[in-house]
Amino acid sequence: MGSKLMNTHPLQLITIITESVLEHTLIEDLDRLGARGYTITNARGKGHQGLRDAAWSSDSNIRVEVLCDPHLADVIAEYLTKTYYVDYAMMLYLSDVKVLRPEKFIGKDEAAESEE
Amino acid sequence: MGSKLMNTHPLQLITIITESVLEHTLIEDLDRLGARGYTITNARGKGHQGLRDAAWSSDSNIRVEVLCDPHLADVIAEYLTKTYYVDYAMMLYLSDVKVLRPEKFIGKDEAAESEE
Amino acid sequence: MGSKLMNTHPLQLITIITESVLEHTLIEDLDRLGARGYTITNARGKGHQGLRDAAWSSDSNIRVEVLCDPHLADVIAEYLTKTYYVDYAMMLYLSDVKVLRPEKFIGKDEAAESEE
Amino acid sequence: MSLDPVVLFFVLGLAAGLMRAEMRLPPAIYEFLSVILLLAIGLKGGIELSKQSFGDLLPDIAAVITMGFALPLLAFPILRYIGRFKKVDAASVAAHYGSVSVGTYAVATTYLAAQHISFEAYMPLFLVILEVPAILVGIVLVRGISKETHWRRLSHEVFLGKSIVLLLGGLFIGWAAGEDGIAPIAGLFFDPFKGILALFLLEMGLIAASQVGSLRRYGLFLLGFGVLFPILSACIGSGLGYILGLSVGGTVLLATLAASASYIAVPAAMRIALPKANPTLSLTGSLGITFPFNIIFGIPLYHKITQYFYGV
Amino acid sequence: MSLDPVVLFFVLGLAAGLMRAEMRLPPAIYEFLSVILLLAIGLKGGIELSKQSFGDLLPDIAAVITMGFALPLLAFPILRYIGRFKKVDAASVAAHYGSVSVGTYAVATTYLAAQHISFEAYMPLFLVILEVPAILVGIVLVRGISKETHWRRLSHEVFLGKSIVLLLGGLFIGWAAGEDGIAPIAGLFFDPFKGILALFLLEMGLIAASQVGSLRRYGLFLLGFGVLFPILSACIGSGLGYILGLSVGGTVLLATLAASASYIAVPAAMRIALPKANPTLSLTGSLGITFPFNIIFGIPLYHKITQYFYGV
Amino acid sequence: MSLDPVVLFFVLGLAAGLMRAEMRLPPAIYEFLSVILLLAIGLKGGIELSKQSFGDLLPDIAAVITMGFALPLLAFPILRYIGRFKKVDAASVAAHYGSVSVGTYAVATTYLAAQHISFEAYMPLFLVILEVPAILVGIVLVRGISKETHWRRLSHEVFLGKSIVLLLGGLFIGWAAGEDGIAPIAGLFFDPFKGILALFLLEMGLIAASQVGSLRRYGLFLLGFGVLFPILSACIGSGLGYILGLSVGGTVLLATLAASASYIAVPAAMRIALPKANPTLSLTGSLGITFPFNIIFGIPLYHKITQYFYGV
Ligand SMILES: Nc1ncnc2c1ncn2[C@@H]1O[C@H](COP(=O)(O)O)[C@@H](O)[C@H]1O
Ligand SMILES: Nc1ncnc2c1ncn2[C@@H]1O[C@H](COP(=O)(O)O)[C@@H](O)[C@H]1O
Ligand SMILES: Nc1ncnc2c1ncn2[C@@H]1O[C@H](COP(=O)(O)O)[C@@H](O)[C@H]1O
Ligand code: NA
Ligand code: NA
Ligand code: NA
Repeated sequence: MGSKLMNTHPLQLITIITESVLEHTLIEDLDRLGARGYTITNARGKGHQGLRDAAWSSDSNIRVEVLCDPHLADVIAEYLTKTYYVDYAMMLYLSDVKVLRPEKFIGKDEAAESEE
Repeated sequence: MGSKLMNTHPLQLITIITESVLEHTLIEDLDRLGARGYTITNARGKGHQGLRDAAWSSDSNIRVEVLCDPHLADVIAEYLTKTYYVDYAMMLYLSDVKVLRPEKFIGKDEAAESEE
Repeated sequence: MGSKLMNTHPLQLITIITESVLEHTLIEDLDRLGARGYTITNARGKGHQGLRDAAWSSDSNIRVEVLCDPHLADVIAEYLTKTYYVDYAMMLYLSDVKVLRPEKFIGKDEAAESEE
Repeated sequence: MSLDPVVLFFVLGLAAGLMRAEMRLPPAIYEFLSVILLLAIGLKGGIELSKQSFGDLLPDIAAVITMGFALPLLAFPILRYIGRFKKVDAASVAAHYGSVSVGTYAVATTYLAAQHISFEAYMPLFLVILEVPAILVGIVLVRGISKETHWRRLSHEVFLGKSIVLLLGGLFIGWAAGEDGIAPIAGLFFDPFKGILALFLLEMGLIAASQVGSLRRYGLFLLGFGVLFPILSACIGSGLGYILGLSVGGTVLLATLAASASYIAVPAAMRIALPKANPTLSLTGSLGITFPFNIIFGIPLYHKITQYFYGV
Repeated sequence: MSLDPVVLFFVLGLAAGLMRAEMRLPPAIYEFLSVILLLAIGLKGGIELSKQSFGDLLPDIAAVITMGFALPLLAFPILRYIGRFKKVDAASVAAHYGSVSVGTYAVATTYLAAQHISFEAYMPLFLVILEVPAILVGIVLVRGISKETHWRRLSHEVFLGKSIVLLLGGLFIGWAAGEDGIAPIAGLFFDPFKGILALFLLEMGLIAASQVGSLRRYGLFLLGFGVLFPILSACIGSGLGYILGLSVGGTVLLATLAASASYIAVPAAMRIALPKANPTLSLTGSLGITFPFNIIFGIPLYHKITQYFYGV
Repeated sequence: MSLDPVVLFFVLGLAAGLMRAEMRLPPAIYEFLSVILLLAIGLKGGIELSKQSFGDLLPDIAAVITMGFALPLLAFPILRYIGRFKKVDAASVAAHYGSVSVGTYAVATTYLAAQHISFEAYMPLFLVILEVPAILVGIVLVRGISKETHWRRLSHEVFLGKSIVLLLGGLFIGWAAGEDGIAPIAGLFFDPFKGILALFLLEMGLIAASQVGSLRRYGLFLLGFGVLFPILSACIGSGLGYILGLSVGGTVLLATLAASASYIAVPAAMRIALPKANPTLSLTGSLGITFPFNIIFGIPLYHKITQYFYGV
């Protein structure tokens, strides 16, 4: 089952759903921790901290995706969980995905390595 | 491959893409079936029922994510498929994901259990 | 772990994040290659080509999801990577997901086959 | 006959849409425009109501409600037996055509204004009233008065829909504040009204154009129904206006209301109440055929019909 | 006393929200409306400022800043010791009530306009000034002047927040361009101002209604505080206006500013500075209780209080 | 020289953006504002056209088209051989500078209005016409008239782009409905026009400020080109206006059109036609350098240049 392409490479996708008010801090964190990119969409939702669906950003959600190698994924997940889980509305999950050109996300050397 | 964190826990992510007009019914269903939260983004798309990309909600889509334990995921997926697949534009898929603090999504007891 | 439903079927989900300006070309490509549907959300993000978060579409992102059988997923992923990766801001990943009614995404015959 | 510029905007949208120009307004803007239109129509009606006694309006209201029940009951057998639609589809399309379209109403009011024809203040009330009965008829035609229907959820959707609340709210505020009270907010609701309607129609033209694909699919019967049934309804509406003793302007509006088909409130209600009905079928009819027909040809025609009734 | 139509729009939103009608405006529109309100308030103030000498405004500014520091310091012990709030929650709620609400201010100006009461040109300046001190007080109450606070990030958030930049920007442009310079842009900022405020309040009513659930959770103390503390603050603001020798109109506005509670700028700042504070608690108070109270009952009351001070 | 308030809005946006204040308007609002601006410009031109005979406009049109082809052909060698840009980048930047910016045009019209200088009715027609030729030149410079280019897809993108359809549509409706016909929709398109332009420029200032990062990357040559080439183009445009016998106002507008660089239509077309061209390079030039320069300094300068030509 699954993709049969020879040249796919397993990577980790971190998906973070959290308060819009954190957007800038989060981007800084991701940059600092070494992520090569991120994708953001606006979202609404409900969780432990109740409904989040407001007209202004302090009360609405964002959904952030970061694709990276498994090690960095662990670092990011640990850091965000430790830093924000207690005080902020945040949910974070990791999933296994495959990409065709890993250089784009993890740097050439690591890509070569992961191919072995 | 994949995350090497000790304390990650496997959970199921249900992603539902359906008509915006169902948003409220769906939220009620999810609540009733026992989901602890959900995340919604607006979407457009095409499927069997044709293009869905209108200015008003009865003809546009939403994308709903629910993170929960595998058992509940099955319950929700079965229920929604049975209830809405025939009459509504709806697509639903399940994926394996990992989280760091499962208490947030499945209750403490179950979390402890799933750790074993 | 994971869903225990008898009648789930493994499929591939392709997620493409790219420039909004490509939306129509991409949809044509997907149609031509044989995808039965797609889902699009608006997004913003950062990658190799820098920040993409503009008021107009030539400088903002879309996030496209296509659910299909693994073979088609490979075809689509290869085609898009070959055609757009060099010149456009684009990221593409594949993930394993399960659906309850595969007929909707891969046609009846293939569904029966994949059940075996 | 020179076309009103708001109609030209519709034609522009239609043409651009048919040439596949990508000009759709963002959904947020479409919603903004419709909120202003709904409130403005309500406010205008409310101001007029505040000037005169509500008096003997009740018989008129009863008559209009009756028409609201009658029109879908008339449409249903035509769709079912001549059009050979499935029962649920016939009921759903009948509900769309029995109900009303706010955009069409708004164009009719600017049409009358351009011709300096006045009309009764309480017409927006009829607009509100006519939204509902056809929906009920559509549901009962399929389900009977069955318990299975989620009546609670449905009546919430129907009676607390955006258009009804905004129209009624506008009516109430206009009535409570009166002409002088409303004057300071005219700068948003009245002065740009026609411009906002123009922009709204530009978008409607684009949307109508996107229905062409499905139009081809559903073929000639739907095309015929979408043009002829509104004309029939307009005659009924015009006749009723005459009987009720409305002015020519009021009668043209009532005829237009009868002729117009819903494309927002009813589709949403039908998705919940009659999920087995094919939503594209009804939308193709009301949006792709009847709306353009009414905007461009219908309204002047209903004016003619009304003049005929009044022997003008 | 007849209600201003803008207040009726708020009531309509509140009623629709309580009946769970789904009428929320798209977030983009809410933002559009608030941008126009903020710029318009700034521009109006700036035009007036350009007409007169800035002169001896500094003492007034100092006095108003002092009030901005005093109000949250007054609220804090009440919340902490009478309300038995956690320290961080008491500080956060105090910051909300010490700061100001632009929507409330705008309604107060239209209230005065409807009664033909003029006020000092520089009131928007006070609106800007009062946003900030309470935030600082709230933070220092919890953290002291600790180094741990991300002061750089925070001062950016506070001083370069949308409302402050737009108000100050409007003030500056109004002042630089003067009445004649601004006249050509009146068609967006001044003529539809009250209509835009009405639509804004419709949405605020819907939002306020959505707070009812949490209102029940936090109970009677918050309800009492959300009504009584604003009245107390208004007395202080009114007294200060009297002492500073403001006109009746200016004093009513200063009282309203004192009485109003922030629901946008402060919540955002508190999420960053005091993440352990419960955001729903403050929002329930400022949005669910104080905003409606001020709009419907408060402003006329503060007018009465001011008249009492001035012996009118 | 006192700055027009709309220019002050641009400066406010620029300043706020440079201080990293988060004030960006929602994309939906940006689009709303530009749709209104485009339609309003078209409508105004159409009304004027309806008053006079189209007559001998064809030679002027031909001359302006020729300029549209000439400007990018002039820019290309400068970029390629002095700037040492890659061929594809030189062609893409040339296409941007050969085409036009609607925002710049709108500011120029309000500049002229503020100085009570009239201009030819058909200027919006030139605005439409000048959008296209530079795009074709840019493509042909790189690909020749190769078959590989998706001409069908591309001509669709170019000729049915939002700005062209809305401008032409507005022109047509204005022409068909005439001054009296358009009067009722002035409340959306004309009265708030300058205010809407002000808000649009506030956003443009924020966007221009966000280009500063890449500005540093591309360095001095781009900065020089982004200022000097527009001045050169303006001279050409001004000279052409003089030769064609346009009024001073019309000539200033033609000079401004020549000097302005596209930042919406051309970037989108280049992404499709010349995907290998670096999009940031062109945007940094047209948005980060040329747009601010034109708005703040360029337009008055082009007025001076024109006055020099006319010996005023
Ligand atoms: N079980 C869940 N499934 C999907 N999304 C969730 C879930 N729990 C929380 N969320 C999302 O994460 C946000 C923050 O969650 P919380 O911190 O639990 O309030 C919510 O507003 C939801 O958008
Ligand atoms: N194969 C697919 N891949 C991705 N999204 C799909 C697919 N099929 C359907 N969808 C989405 O699900 C919605 C409903 O699908 P349907 O019920 O097939 O009309 C569509 O409007 C799409 O947004
Ligand atoms: N590592 C990443 N994680 C998540 N999203 C990414 C990543 N890299 C790129 N993207 C997204 O893909 C778009 C195009 O990427 P790029 O081609 O690298 O500029 C970006 O604008 C981001 O939205
Ligand atoms: Na009807
Ligand atoms: Na206060
Ligand atoms: Na140019």
